[in-house]
Amino acid sequence: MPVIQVNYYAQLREALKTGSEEVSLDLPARERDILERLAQLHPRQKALFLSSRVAVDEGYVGANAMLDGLCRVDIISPISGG
Amino acid sequence: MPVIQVNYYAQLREALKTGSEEVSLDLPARERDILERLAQLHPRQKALFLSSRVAVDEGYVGANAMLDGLCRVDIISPISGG
Amino acid sequence: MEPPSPILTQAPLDAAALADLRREVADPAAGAVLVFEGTVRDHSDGIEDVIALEYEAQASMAAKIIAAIVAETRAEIPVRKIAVRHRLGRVELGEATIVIAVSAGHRDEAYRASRAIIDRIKHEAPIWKREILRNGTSAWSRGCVAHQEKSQNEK
Amino acid sequence: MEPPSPILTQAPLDAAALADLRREVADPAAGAVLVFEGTVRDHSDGIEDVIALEYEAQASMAAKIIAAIVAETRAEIPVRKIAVRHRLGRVELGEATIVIAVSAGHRDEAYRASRAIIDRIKHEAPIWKREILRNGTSAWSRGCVAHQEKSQNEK
Repeated sequence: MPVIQVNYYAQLREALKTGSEEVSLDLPARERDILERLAQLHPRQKALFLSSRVAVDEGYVGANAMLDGLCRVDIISPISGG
Repeated sequence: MPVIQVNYYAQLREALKTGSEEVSLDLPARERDILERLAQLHPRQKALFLSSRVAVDEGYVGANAMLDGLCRVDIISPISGG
Repeated sequence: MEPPSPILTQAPLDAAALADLRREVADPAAGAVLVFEGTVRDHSDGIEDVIALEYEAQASMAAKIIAAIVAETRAEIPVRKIAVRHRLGRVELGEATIVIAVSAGHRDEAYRASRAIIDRIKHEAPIWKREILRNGTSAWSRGCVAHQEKSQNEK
Repeated sequence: MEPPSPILTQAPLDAAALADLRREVADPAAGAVLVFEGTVRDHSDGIEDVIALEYEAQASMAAKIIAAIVAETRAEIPVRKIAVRHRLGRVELGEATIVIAVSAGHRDEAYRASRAIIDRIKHEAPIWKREILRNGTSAWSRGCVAHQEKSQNEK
């Protein structure tokens, strides 16, 4: 199973006490598969993961993309900028 | 026939070469009656008068008011502020 | 009660004046501040080479109408503070002819109030502008027939 | 090509920064300039005594998304110039958290572009804020699930 780098920000970074971790993940995968895998690893943050978006290369991957060959993803929990 | 003071601004003031004149006017009158009387006095400015509004005491009189006891009116030709 | 400063002014609405207006609408409950400026541009519909505008008003009536527009907007839209200045006299290319500063709890109210005020001033305030062209000529702008709001009708 | 100045900044968006942004959008063909500021207010929905906000971002992604939003807005609405700054770090009560300056030939375009940009940034940029209260506690704001624009989907 490939291992990818997962980056966290803001409330997820604080809740998980890390900005980044290595996670093994079945690929190819959709956004929802990645978030469910992370929720499984961190069950107390399940609600936050399941309302997050996945970004790769500084762009949201979207719900429908089938992702493969990933090295690094950013987890974007609900945003509050502006 | 009562005589009232009529004040002009901007293009009307320039066209008539005065900011103010005394005009005799049948009262009571509506806005349109006043503008038509002024257009009759200054036929070259007829189009400008007929697209103007009449103001009394710093407020537009409106099309429907029956005006009486006037001493002074302002003629507000089409505006272009802002 | 006199307003703190005249709405119609011969003084330039420059960076310092903008900063003053911004301070006038500062409010700890404001989450949004919107500053609208109308500015002199180098052309208008079909006219090139505008170098300045010159404004004239029935000043007391214009100030009263603008103040009424501000009061009515405050009554309709929950904003915090509003400050308006409109230039009179000659305004050079690039300079502001009008500034409308609005603070509000949320941005939607700030945008709606700002837009309502500029739209109403353009349709109701007895103010006229003359366009001064590079070739030395000038002409009064084609204006709009002044629009009378219901609230003014009830006087 | 690097942008002339970073969209995300740790520096205060104070009066001097506002004046800089205003100058950035100056344009002889502009008849309207609109400067929107989001500001820190003393409360948010159900929370009193806010004294500051603290912003964090996935900064490179946020800068890229905001630049894309600006470019797409320019493509959709005929404006002259747009300048955007968003704060990172701690922002005190009353200070600006974001400034969006837009110049356009006519006011309608300025209002529409300004509003579209702030709405999209709030829904798309990976930026988070923490509310710092007078009693010394703080909490991340309840946010919105990031929204993905079609244009970003096509990458």
